[in-house]
Amino acid sequence: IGEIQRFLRDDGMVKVSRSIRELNFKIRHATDDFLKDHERSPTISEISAILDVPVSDVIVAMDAMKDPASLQEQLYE
Amino acid sequence: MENEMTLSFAAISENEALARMTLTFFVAALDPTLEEISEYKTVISEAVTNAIIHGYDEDRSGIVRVHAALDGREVTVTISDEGGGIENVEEAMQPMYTSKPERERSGMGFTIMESFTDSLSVDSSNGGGTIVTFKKKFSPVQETCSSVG
Amino acid sequence: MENEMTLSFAAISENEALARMTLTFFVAALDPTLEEISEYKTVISEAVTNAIIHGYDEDRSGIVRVHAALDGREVTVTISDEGGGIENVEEAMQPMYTSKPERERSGMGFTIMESFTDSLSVDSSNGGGTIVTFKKKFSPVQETCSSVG
Ligand SMILES: Nc1ncnc2c1ncn2[C@@H]1O[C@H](COP(=O)(O)OP(=O)(O)O)[C@@H](O)[C@H]1O
Ligand SMILES: Nc1ncnc2c1ncn2[C@@H]1O[C@H](COP(=O)(O)OP(=O)(O)O)[C@@H](O)[C@H]1O
Ligand SMILES: [Mg+2]
Ligand SMILES: [Mg+2]
Repeated sequence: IGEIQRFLRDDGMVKVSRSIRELNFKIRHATDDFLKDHERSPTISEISAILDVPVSDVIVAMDAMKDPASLQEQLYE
Repeated sequence: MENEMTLSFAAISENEALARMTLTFFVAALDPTLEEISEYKTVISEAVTNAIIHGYDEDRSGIVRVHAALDGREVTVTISDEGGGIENVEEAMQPMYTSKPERERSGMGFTIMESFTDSLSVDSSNGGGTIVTFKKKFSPVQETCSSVG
Repeated sequence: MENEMTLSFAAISENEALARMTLTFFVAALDPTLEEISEYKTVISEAVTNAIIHGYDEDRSGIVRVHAALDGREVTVTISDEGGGIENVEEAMQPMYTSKPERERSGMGFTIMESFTDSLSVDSSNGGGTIVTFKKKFSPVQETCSSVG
């Protein structure tokens, strides 16, 4: 985990699909909760602060969940 | 905030994700909402896919070019190709119009692009390539969370 | 696998991360090891930072250009600027040499770039800009883990 975590921090390039899927899942939940509380979409820095992960990871994980057949599939599987 | 970039790449569908991610990183400093990012990526994705599939008929020697410029909280993005072009732009932009029905394309690309942008223009001529330009303004940063380090 | 891309951007330090991310995505399909990716990113980061800081003295009207081409598992990357250039390339490439000691730069940029690449060449002349080209071959994908997901 330490190595993965460190690499995740250094640019949002995770090589383990489980991490990206977990982050995916967390982003969706955090977004739903945020929408309920604030009645608007959260910004990337808000999600990044709530989940305590770098903005670059939020961007990468968001993209992975939007289009599972994309490059991310190759990247993280 | 002012900034500028250009990305050009071979017309292969793998590069659509490259364009989407690069252009997302380019606007990340504006701290857009997830909804805005998702709309913005969809527009880029539709326009780049059109350039690859329709413009170049997936001929990988074709080059797709994406230029982006930030001015304050507004981004202007131009997606261009030097492919086959569009004979009748007005017709092409009609909802449901597609020249490739056999590929199960929806014909909704331009309609989606228009609905997710503040302005969209398409400049094309038969054989002369296509230039799609859009503008999108990101909403001002809201002060709900305390500032993040 | 063959593919090609060019990214050009304003010479501001924020864009160093943009270049690093884009170029990482570009080689992602080769599934490099963590170590290879980390080396590759470091080289891009050093070369782009040099172009911004030394080439353009952080004048944001300067444009840095990064071209990358994939041929099989080898990537060739060219980072170029049209900035001030280097008078004596040999001297500049010496370990510890820096023309900006006051900025606490290490002078180890070129040494690091050489150690993390399979080949590196620097073409520059006083006033004529700088072109850094490197090649890096990624090791074949190892079949140690069973596929996940
Ligand atoms: N870059 C382009 N080059 C050539 N033709 C294009 C281009 N972009 C769009 N078109 C034409 O416009 C039509 C409508 O595009 P779109 O609304 O995205 O629908 P679809 O891609 O599903 O066909 C396409 O079917 C094609 O004929
Ligand atoms: N793109 C460039 N344009 C002009 N000068 C450069 C460029 N890249 C490197 N140099 C010169 O080469 C020197 C050595 O570079 P480097 O090894 O990266 O060390 P550092 O960046 O720490 O000074 C720099 O101090 C600078 O004088
Ligand atoms: Mg389309
Ligand atoms: Mg340096």
